[in-house]
This record gives sequence, structure tokens and C-alpha cells, in this order.
Amino acid sequence: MANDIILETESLSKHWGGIKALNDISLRFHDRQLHGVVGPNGAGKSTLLNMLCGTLKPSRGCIFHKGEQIDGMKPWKFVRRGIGRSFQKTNIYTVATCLENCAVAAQRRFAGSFNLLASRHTNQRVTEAAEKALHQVGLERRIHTVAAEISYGEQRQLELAMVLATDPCILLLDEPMAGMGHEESQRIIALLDQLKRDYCIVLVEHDMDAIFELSDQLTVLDNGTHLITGTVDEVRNDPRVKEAYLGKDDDAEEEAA
Amino acid sequence: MIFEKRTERLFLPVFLLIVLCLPLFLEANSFFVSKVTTVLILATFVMSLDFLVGRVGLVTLGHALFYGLGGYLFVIIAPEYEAVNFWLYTFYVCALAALIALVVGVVVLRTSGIYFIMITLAISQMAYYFFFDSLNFGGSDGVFIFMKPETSIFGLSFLNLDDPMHFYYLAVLSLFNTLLFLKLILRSRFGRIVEASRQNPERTEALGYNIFAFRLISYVIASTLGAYAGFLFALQYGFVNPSFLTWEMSGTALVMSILGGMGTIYGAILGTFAYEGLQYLFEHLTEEWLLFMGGAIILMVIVLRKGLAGYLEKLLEK
Amino acid sequence: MSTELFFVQLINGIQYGLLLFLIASGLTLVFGVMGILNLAHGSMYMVGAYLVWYLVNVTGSFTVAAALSAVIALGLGILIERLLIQRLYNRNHLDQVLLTIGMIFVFNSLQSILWGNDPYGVSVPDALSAAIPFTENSSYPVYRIFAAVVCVAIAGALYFVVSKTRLGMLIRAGESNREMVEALGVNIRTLYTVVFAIGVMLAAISGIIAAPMRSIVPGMGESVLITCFVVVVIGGMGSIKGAFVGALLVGVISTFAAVLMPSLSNMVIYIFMILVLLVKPQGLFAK
Amino acid sequence: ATDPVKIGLMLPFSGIYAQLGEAGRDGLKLALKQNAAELDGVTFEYIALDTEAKPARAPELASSLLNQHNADFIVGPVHSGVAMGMIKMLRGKDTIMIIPNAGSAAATGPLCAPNIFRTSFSSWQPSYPMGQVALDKGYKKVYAISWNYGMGRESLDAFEESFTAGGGEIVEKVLLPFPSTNFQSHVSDIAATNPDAVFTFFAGGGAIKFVKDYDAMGLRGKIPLLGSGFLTEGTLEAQGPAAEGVMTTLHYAEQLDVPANQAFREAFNTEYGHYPDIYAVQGYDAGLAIANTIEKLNGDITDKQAVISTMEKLTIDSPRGEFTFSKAHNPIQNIYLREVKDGVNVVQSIAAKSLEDPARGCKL
Amino acid sequence: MSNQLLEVHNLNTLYGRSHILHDLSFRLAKGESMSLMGRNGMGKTTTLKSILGIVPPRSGHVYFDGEDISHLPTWKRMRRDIAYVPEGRGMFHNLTVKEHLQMAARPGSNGETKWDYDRVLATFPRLSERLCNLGTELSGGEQQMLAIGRALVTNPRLMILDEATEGLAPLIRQDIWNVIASIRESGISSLVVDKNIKALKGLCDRHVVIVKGKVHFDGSSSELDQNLEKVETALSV
Ligand SMILES: Nc1ncnc2c1ncn2[C@@H]1O[C@H](COP(=O)(O)OP(=O)(O)OP(=O)(O)O)[C@@H](O)[C@H]1O
Ligand SMILES: Nc1ncnc2c1ncn2[C@@H]1O[C@H](COP(=O)(O)OP(=O)(O)OP(=O)(O)O)[C@@H](O)[C@H]1O
Ligand SMILES: [Mg+2]
Ligand SMILES: [Mg+2]
Repeated sequence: MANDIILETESLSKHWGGIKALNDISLRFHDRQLHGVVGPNGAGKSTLLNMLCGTLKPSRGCIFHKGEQIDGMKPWKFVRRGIGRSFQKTNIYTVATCLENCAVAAQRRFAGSFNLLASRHTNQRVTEAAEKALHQVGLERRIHTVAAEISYGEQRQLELAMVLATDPCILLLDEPMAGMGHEESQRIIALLDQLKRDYCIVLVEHDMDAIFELSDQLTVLDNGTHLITGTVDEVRNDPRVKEAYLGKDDDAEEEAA
Repeated sequence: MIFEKRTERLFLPVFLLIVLCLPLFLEANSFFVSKVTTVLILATFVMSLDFLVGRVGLVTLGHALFYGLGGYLFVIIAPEYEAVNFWLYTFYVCALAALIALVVGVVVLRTSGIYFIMITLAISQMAYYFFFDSLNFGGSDGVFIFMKPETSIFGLSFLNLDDPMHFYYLAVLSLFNTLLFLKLILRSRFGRIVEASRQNPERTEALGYNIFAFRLISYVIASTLGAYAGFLFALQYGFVNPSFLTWEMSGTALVMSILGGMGTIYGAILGTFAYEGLQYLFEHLTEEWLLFMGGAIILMVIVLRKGLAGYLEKLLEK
Repeated sequence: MSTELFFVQLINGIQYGLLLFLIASGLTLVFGVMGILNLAHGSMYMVGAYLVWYLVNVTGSFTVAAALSAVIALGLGILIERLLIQRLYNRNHLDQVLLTIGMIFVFNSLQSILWGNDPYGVSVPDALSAAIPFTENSSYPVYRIFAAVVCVAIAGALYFVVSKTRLGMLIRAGESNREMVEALGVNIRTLYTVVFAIGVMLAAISGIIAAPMRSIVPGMGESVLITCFVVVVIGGMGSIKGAFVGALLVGVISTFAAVLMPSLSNMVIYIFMILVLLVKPQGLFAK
Repeated sequence: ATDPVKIGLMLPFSGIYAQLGEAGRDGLKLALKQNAAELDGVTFEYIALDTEAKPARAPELASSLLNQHNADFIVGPVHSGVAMGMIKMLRGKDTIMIIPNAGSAAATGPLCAPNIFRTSFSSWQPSYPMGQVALDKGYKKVYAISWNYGMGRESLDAFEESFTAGGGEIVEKVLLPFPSTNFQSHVSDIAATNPDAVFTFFAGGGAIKFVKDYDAMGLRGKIPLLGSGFLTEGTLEAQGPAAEGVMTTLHYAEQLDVPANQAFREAFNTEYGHYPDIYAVQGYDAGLAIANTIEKLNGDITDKQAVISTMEKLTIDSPRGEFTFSKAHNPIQNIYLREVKDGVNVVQSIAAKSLEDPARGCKL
Repeated sequence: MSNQLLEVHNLNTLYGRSHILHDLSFRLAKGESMSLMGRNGMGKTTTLKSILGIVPPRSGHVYFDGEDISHLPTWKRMRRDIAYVPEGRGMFHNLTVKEHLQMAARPGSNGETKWDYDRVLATFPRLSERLCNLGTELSGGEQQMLAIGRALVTNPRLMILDEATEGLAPLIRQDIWNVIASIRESGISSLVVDKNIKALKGLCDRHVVIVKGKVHFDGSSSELDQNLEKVETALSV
């Protein structure tokens, strides 16, 4: 069961005018695995995620969820199928409290969003789910703080909490750790490590430590094309990847120091 | 609790008390009874706009379309020389208005922001020209409603629309019902998503909500309430004119609701009464009332950051 | 419609469109590019027309009156921005609506106090009062050709400044993120004051140019306001090119509609706008 | 009499029609002031409300004058839509309503009422005689153009009625949306149609624009321009030379050679510092109607029935010439043919003598 | 003249009622580059914004090149040759990449134009392929490059970078460090906020760690090494 293909793309492409952001990408994402996606800036990672969650329509190619073709559907239908995504650029309700942010995310699961009369505060399950998500990312101190008033890094945590609150079975995460401090990153890594036992996670990150530690499979994109997909070790030692992405070796940064 | 703010809990009972008792001090036939009735009806209209603009986030310059339609729909469907049942025709008018709002909503909600403002404006202007040019519905001069509806339910009649006092209380009732209804919606689960879609539509969609549906429902609700207010207004004087659905009418309502404190719902009452009160005052003080009115508006925008409601909250909150 | 009449009407339409662009030009700058919702734009148009009428009577020369009026309008623009608009940049757009509606009231009232409510007209300056024979029983006034040329010139200049110069980039950047522009060391306050004032001046200039062709009456500002917004929106916010094309389209369409189906002609531009927005929800030239 | 007689004014003092409202008010006040001596001590109190020409506010303002201020006479309005709102409130009430401008046919037609009078005109009156004038001048084909609203439509219909009855042909009848003033394309259309003459109803800013466009496109002097008199009322100065030769019919002309007119014009000028226009005349006549009625009743206006029957029988010595009220309370008056010469509406002839509105639909 | 470029004295900054910076002081010498570290929400960004006047401090002074700039509006401070790369990048949604660079470009106050349009494109070749795209159409990393490029073309004496390398791929991140290093060599000072201690240690002369709006550590790289434990606890836990 563990390795069921849950999401699949077939020669997915996205063009903007002359720019080929993504070209002929065919990938398979397995249930209960963390699939890392890396690549230089502008390689098309966010574009890929945007298509997987329905906000962008592919120029060409198809997307299959559990064998069913889903490209062309409205974005909100993707979410209803359990595909949740976090944004690279923080995208939250800035004037609402953190709890309310997550409550909006959680409410859909417990139905009744078209209920015009029942109070929003009476559904215990929504509140609980929202609180749980905030705990998971470590924002428990900020539950009642308005989102505009928390720092950038904390907003990144909230961003992730909101996806978790939708309780998706596929998590598409776009650089969740960017902007977070060391400590917070560690916490998220631990969280993802735990979550990947139950979910399919597609993780885009530039934090190599995290990616290498977490990924079951790793895909490298470069300039819109698919470079390689494999286990961490396969990818790490691939010369093309070193050249295009990692640089001379992993500890390049230290060397500069 | 529907009323979360202290200000609301203080202001609304006081206001209710005042409007309920006001007629005790006035002659039944006096101008002030009918004037306050008009303002109450207008406040109902402004409130529906405040909900749409301030809470749903759909800024429109075409809301008067429904204000005018409320009256015109009645003129169109009711027989000219026969007193029809008020409740039944209220239902008819509202149902028809809702239906129209649904169709209009499906079209206009494809756009957003300034484009939404303009497309709603365009549709209301078209309706304006339609009635302005139509010979059947009185054209530019408007039409009269000759017979006021009777109000019996199962043969029992306790409300006489020809009596200004009765009409006054009907207007009070309508305003407070609208207020309660809107407040209830905003507090509801539906309201949560509606507000989320205003603050960040992209995110809300990414959380799995079909924001179009939420907006459409809200649009229909606000429009129907607006039509109801317009229907009452048309009944009050028995007169309908195409100018009821001009963009100036929408604009004035917008001004009242911003003045009151956009998005606070109860601010609509403050805004409408303040605007009408000031206009009455200046008109009776000076011929150049427009100058003073403009000056007062400018002053209030500069001084009050969040409208009159915001000011009130600053005084009462905490 | 005969081909001859068709061309005559086409020219009428283009000329009307150009005039519309002229009136809308200030609005495109202030609203489309800077993102300030100035409903009192029409009032500035009115002020321009009344000023030039008044000054022509005082000075006796259209040129002098026009120049003076434009300068006064510029000053007025600076004053308005400094005293009022500037306080609202950090606030909701709707507060700008409220403020500028208040301004409409004030301007209308001042107009009636200062200049009365009679309708006025300005005669075409002598140098431009000739007419060119056109069809067998009609001719085309030189002044209208002159006005069209001014419109095209202003359109060109505006397009160049906004989309090609550094100044234009700064203005656009300010609409997107004021704080960031200031963090690049640009005095955005003064910049916006000046640009807003230029927008006001453009409105006034269009009032000045239009004065000899139209009537100067109370409420003239509001009647053009909506049409200007239609033009800007059809073209797409922030696009000068769009506003220009939008104005020409509106001009030509409403001219033909006026002849072919007069009773519908006011609705036609609204129908046209709705169609445009349904196909392109962001206007014709949206980025 | 101790209590002042209360006169409510419901006129536009701001917006497009402000000039008309002010003129009407000034005329009215002048008339009552001039006649004060004969009214043995009756004083007047004015309550002026600005209608802004907005129909939506009309019932409310009328109710204010009626119930709050208890006005004895209500003079207004200018705008037909506002008139409808007022009539709705005032019809059948005790207070007398005198319309000093709005031409709406309904006011003295289907909606006529004992307490509603009009000192101006019905939209039918100024235009109907022009049909005959056009025929007399030998015009066979006429292009008719106006705004698509009550007054515009009714004016064209009235012209058409007499013109086609006499064998003329309306080659084109154009109704433009009100208040659009984009006339250039229609002027081109007129040039292409090449009719014998053009008949129009426009007023105010639209009138100026139309006459100017007509001239600018070179049609003046080639195709005669006829119109209901409002085309050149209060607008001549702004139209300048473009208006030369325009022929119009109206119930008044500035240079009208009637003794009352000369006296009125001078008195108005001394009072207000400028000469009056048609709208001032109509307001003045409303004032005369009130003053004469009070005079006839020796200052006692408590019996409203008496007020109405007195007013009905008045002969008003107006600057436009004497006139009386018809059954429907519309003036029976002369209509003059005028032509613009050197910037003045010069009276050519009386186009129709003591013309009475047909008052279709009135059951009085 | 002192050789201090930037001096911050007793800054106190509040958002509404919440007191964020408490008597914050530090100095930065000419040509020196400094890092500002701290956990999320400790006030790093607030410090930078207070220095630039984007958020006005309640009290305290900021001296630049010996001159008190505390009362100048933001744009005048920037004209003293300060450049700012904000967190979140501050792209203009209606300007193309090319225009971003063109609009910002100006010589430094001493008339120098070391950094110009071409040099930025040479530094970030990725951008030259995207010249006609709008700022917000770029990928996250491309935006970061553009934000840095836009700061560089103002030819500053002090570069302030908030979350300098957020969202950049390892190779590019390396490039940015190199750029900062080369900036430093050419005498431009920099004040860098980033979470990558390792890189910062090698790159910066001085390091300031902020905890809850107070300076917790202030010292050179070698001092940092000695107090590594203290610093690391401040940055985690
Ligand atoms: N709306 C758009 N219009 C035009 N080009 C776009 C648009 N969005 C993205 N692109 C281009 O597509 C390419 C891929 O962008 P994408 O955001 O997917 O990159 P990425 O791999 O996520 O990079 P990063 O790691 O920097 O976030 C980029 O070069 C970008 O400039
Ligand atoms: N606009 C604001 N209103 C109220 N409080 C704010 C506001 N902006 C920031 N804060 C608060 O100020 C504190 C410091 O925020 P700041 O953004 O300076 O942190 P930071 O150190 O830059 O964090 P990060 O690494 O996450 O960007 C935080 O606790 C935050 O909640
Ligand atoms: Mg990305
Ligand atoms: Mg920060």
C-alpha cells in the first residue's frame, strides 16, 4: 500500500509567451512519501506546484489524481480532493487572528459553510482542528495574535499551519522553511518527518540539509526541464546536478566562509 | 452573542428606544414622522450596501438598481386599481429581485475591483435608461402607486399602511430585522468564508472554497434587502421615478455608509442619520447648503479615520 | 448610410473620441496610473471651462485666458493634494471616494456663488474660427481639428512620460508600493503632489479646450465623469494606450449608435463596456 | 390679517436647473412686493426648499411644506419628474400648488386637480403653432430632433400634430437620450438628409451646444432652424452669432410690446441688477396669481374653496400679455413667433392667439 | 571625523502598545560589514526599519557618517547612500525587470557609478533573460536577485539586507555571498540579516544578536567563536 501512486503528471508544460517555465514534466508522487523538488531559481518549481494545485492551467499535459484526470478543474475542487498547498510568498489573512486564519482553513472539512445562521464559534471541531495545526507548527503562543502583528518568520509558520488545518492527503509545500529561523526550521523538519508517514508531501526547498534529510524521492528541475528523479544519494552524486544546482560540493557555503 | 462590540450593545438599545418613543413627542401626521420613516428606510438600504461593500468586499456603484427595482417591480406586477396583500407582494417583489440579482450577479461577479464597480454601474444605468425611456412605466416622469396594499394575515389586519404612524413602525421593524439578519449571517460559518474571501480571495480559493458561490449568495442577499427597502420607499409616498436607480443614488448611499463606518453594519444607521440630519440642518440654515455639506464631509473624512462608528468605538470600547 | 456619410460620421466619432481622451487623460494619470480615485475630476474639468470663460471676459484674449487658467488649475491641484489627498494615501480607497464627493459639492457650490447658474459659452478664438468645406452643405471647423491635434499631442506626451521615462516608472512604482519607492531615496510625497497637480491641470485644460465647442453649465463636470471612467476601464487600468484606444472606440461607437439607433445610444457604451469586461475582465490592454 | 401668508417654494437652487429656480423665485417675490400695497397688510413668509431637480426627494419636500410649514401656496417645480412627486403629495389637498415651469402634459391632463394651477405652459403649447408657421414658410420636409423625455417627446408630437395635419412631412424624428449633448453626428446626419427645415426642442446647456454645433458644421443659413422657444431663452448670449436667424415660438419674448412687459423688465432690473427671462416671467405670474387672489378675497384665504374659485376666474396682466386659466388650470395665452436678430429674439408675429391646451384626460 | 558609519543609540520602537525594541544600541564602522541575527520575531526587521525611519522609533538616535539623521524622512536618509533590500522583496507589480533597475539607478552622493544596469545583469545573468517580465512574475529567487540589483544600482555606501538569501538556490546564494564580499572589499559597508550563521561568520566583521528587542551579543567574528554557545542558545531554544 505504502507506495501507491497518488498523483501523476504526464508531459506537463507551462509557457508564458516565449518563456518555457516548464517543459514536458512527467512525475509520479507516491502516497506516504516525501517527494523533494529542487532546482535553481526560476527552474519552474513553483510553477509545477501551481499546476498541481489547480491555480495555473497547464499549457499542455495532464494531471492525474488517483488515476482520474483533474487538470482543468477549478482550484477549489483540487482542495476538495485533498490537495493542499502552501505559498512561497506568504499568503494569509493579515487582519484576522492566527486562530481565525486556521479556522477558515479547517471549516471546510466539517461542512456547513453555506449555513447562514449557525454561529461560526459553536463548532468545537473547527476550533480544535485549528488549534492543533497551530500547535504542530509551534505557534501556540500566538493563537490570539492578529496575523499582521507577528513577525515574518512566524507568518511563514502560520502559512504552513493553514495547509495542515485543511487536513489534506497531499501536501504541496513551497519553500515552507524560507524565512524561518534555525530552531523553527528544525521543528518543521521534525514535523514533516512525522507527517510523511501518513501523507504524500511534495516539498520544494532550497535548504539542502532539510531536503536530503527528508526526501524519499528527489526530483531536480533545471530551466523548466526535468533533470533527474531518484533517491537522495543518486541525485546528490549526479554530476549534472552538482553543476547546475549544488555547486562544487555540499559545503560550498562553508568553504566561502 | 451576535453583537460582539460594546459599542453596538450600548448604541443599538439606545437608538431603538429613541425611535420607538419618538412618535410620542410628534404629531401623527407631522412631517417629521414621515421624514424619519424615509430615513429609516434609507438606512435599511444603506445597511444592505454596507454589508456588500464593507463585509463582502464588493464595492458597487449600482446598488440603487435594486432600490429602484423594488418600486418598479411592484408597479409592474400589481394591478393598478386594487389593494393587494402587502405580505404576499413583499414576497413576490423580493423573490423577483432575488432572481434578477442572481442573473445579474452571475454576469457581474466575473470581474472584480474597479471593474466590478463599473460593470454594476453600467447595469444600473441601463436599467435607468430602460425605465426613463419606457412609455409603459411612466417614462421620465415616473409612476404613481394609487392603491396602498392592505396587510391582513388570515383576515387579521393590525397594520394600516395609510397611517403614517403604522408605516413608521413598519420601517423601524424592517431596519432592525435587517440588522439582526445581517449580523446573524456575518457571525455564521457562511459569514466567516465571506469575510475571508474579501480579505484574501486567492487564499480562500486555495483553501477549497468556491468563492464565486459565496459572493453570489451574498450579492443576492444584499440586493434583495436593497429591493425591499426600495419597495418600502416607493410605498411610503406611492411614487416611483427612474431617478431612484441612478448612480447618484448609489453614490449617496455609499457616502452614507462610508461616513457611518464601512463594514460595521450599525454604522449605516449613523451614517444615514448624520447625512440626512446635516443636509436638513444646512438646508434650513443657508442657501449655500451644498458648500457646508461638502465642507462637513471633507472634514469628517479627514478627522474620522473609520467613520462615525469608528469614533464611537474609540469613545466606548475597552 | 451612404459611404460619404459613413466617413463623415467616422470623422465625427474620432473627433469625439479624441475629446473624450483629452478629458479622460488626467483621470488616466491620477486614477489609472497613480491609483487615486478622484471623483472630483469632472469638477476640475468644469473649473477649467468656467475659468477660461471668466478670464476671456476679463482679458479679452483666449490664449492669455487659457494659459492663466491652466496655471491656476495647477496651483489648485497642488493645494488640494497637499491639504487633502495626501492625508488619505494610507487609507482605504473608499475614503477617497468620500473625500472627493465632498469636493464635488464644494466646487459646485463655489461655481454657483462665484459665477452664477446661467449657461455660458465661449466663442472660438478668431485665429481658429475658419471652417473647411466638407460636404455639399456642411463644413468642418478648424477649431475642432486644432482640438483633435492637441488631444493627440497630449496622448503622445503622456504615453511617453509614463511608459518611457524614469519619472513615469517612479509614478507607477508609487502606485504599487509607496514605502518601497521612498526606501529607494525618492521623495514620493513631492512627486505625487506634482503629478496629481498635473492631472488636475490636464482636466482643466480639457475644460479649456472644450469650452468653445460645448456649453458651460452647472453640473457639466458630473456628466462627463462617468464616461471618462468608462473610457479608462475599457482600456484597462494604468494603460495610457488603453485609455486612448478606449476613448476612440467609445467615441466612434457612440457616434454611430446615436445616428443608427438614437434611443439606445446612451446604453450602447455601457453594453460595450460590459461586453469588453466579460471577455477581458481587466480591460482591453490589461497587463 | 395678522399671520403671514406662507408661500412654499420648491425649486432647484443647485444643479443643472438652478438658474431656472432662481429666476422663478425672484419673479415671484417681485410680484408680491409690487402688489403689497393693495393687499391691506397681508405679509408673506417664504420657505424655500432646494429640490436639486431630484424626483426622489420631491414627496418628502412637499410633505415638509404641507405638514411642517403649513404653507398656503406651494410654488414649484421646474422639473417634470419633481412635479409628479409633488402632485402625488398635494393633489386634492387644501394647499394651492402653482407650477411656474414644468410643462408635463399630465399635470393639467390626467392628473389635473382643483388645487393645481400652472402659470407657465403645457409642453404642447409652445410647439403646436410652429407647425403652421413652417407650413406658411413653405417647408414641406422637416427633420425633428429632441431629447427622449417627457417634454422633448411632447414638444415634437405637438409640432408633428399641426404640421402633418397641414400636409407637411416629418422626414426623420430623432429622440436622443437625455441629457446627452453629443450632437455633432446628428448635425452631419441633417446635412446628409438635407430637409427643408429642422425643428427642435432643447433647453439650457443642450440648446447652446446644439445651436453652436449647427453653426460650426456650416448648416446655419443653409437649412432653417426652428424650435420651441426655449432654444433661445437665457442662452442667446452664450450662443453668440451662432443663433442668428433661429426661429422659435413661445408665449413670451423679451422685447414683447406689451405695457406690462416694459414695466416688469425695468422693475426687475432695478431689483436684481439684471434683466429677467421667461422663467422669471412665469414666477412673476405665479406671484400675480397669488396677489390678485388675496386682493379679491380681501386678505382672507381661510376658505380654500373660495381661493380656488377666485383664482380660476382671474385674468392675469402678465408681461406676456393678459391670460386666463383654462378649465384644467393651464394658461390660455398667445404664442409668439420670434426670430433671433443681432442677439435678440425679435417678435415677428402672433403665431397663435389665446391658445388653449387640449388638456387630454382632464376630468375637471 | 569619526570612522563610524552608522551609530544607533538607545532606540525604542513600539507598535501601538507593544514595545519591540528596548534601548537598542550598536555601531558599524566604515567599510565594515555586520550581521544581525536573532530568532523569528525578535525585532531584526524592526531594527532595520527604525534605522531607515520606515517605522519611526519612539526615542533614540541614528547617526550616519557622524550626522544625526533621526529626524530626516526616509527618502533623505536613503539619499545619504543607504540601500535597502526588504524582506518579502518589495517588487513593483506594474514595472518590468528592466524598469525596476532603470528607475532606481543613480550615482552615489560622491558621483560614483560603480554599479550600473549592465553590471547588475552581469552579476545576475538570470535576470537578463527576464528583462520584459513584470517584477511579480518572477520566481521567488529571481525576485531576490532583482531586489539586490535594484539596491546596488543606487551605488550605496551602506547596504542593508533583510533575509538576504531567502529562497535562493545554493549556487546563487553563493553568488550573493560573493557579491557581498566584493562589496565589502570595495569599501561598501553592509548590514545583513540572515539565518545562515556559518556564512555570516566568514563574511562579516561584526555580529549582533538580538533577543526580544535587546542586544544580546555584540562582537567580532573571533569573539563570536568564543561565545558560540551563548549565541547559539540565543538563536534557538
Ligand atoms: N506569470 C508569469 N508570467 C511570465 N513568466 C512567469 C510567470 N510566473 C513565472 N514565470 C517564469 O517562469 C519561470 C519559473 O518560475 P517558478 O516560480 O516556477 O520558479 P521556481 O522554480 O519556483 O524558482 P524559485 O526557486 O526562485 O522560487 C521563471 O523564470 C519565471 O520568471
Ligand atoms: N505591524 C506590526 N504591528 C504590531 N506588531 C508587529 C508589527 N510588525 C512586527 N510586529 C511584532 O514585532 C516583533 C518583531 O518583529 P520583526 O519583524 O522585527 O521580527 P524579526 O526579528 O524580523 O523576525 P523574522 O525573522 O521572523 O523576520 C514581533 O514580535 C512582531 O509580532
Ligand atoms: Mg518558487
Ligand atoms: Mg524580519
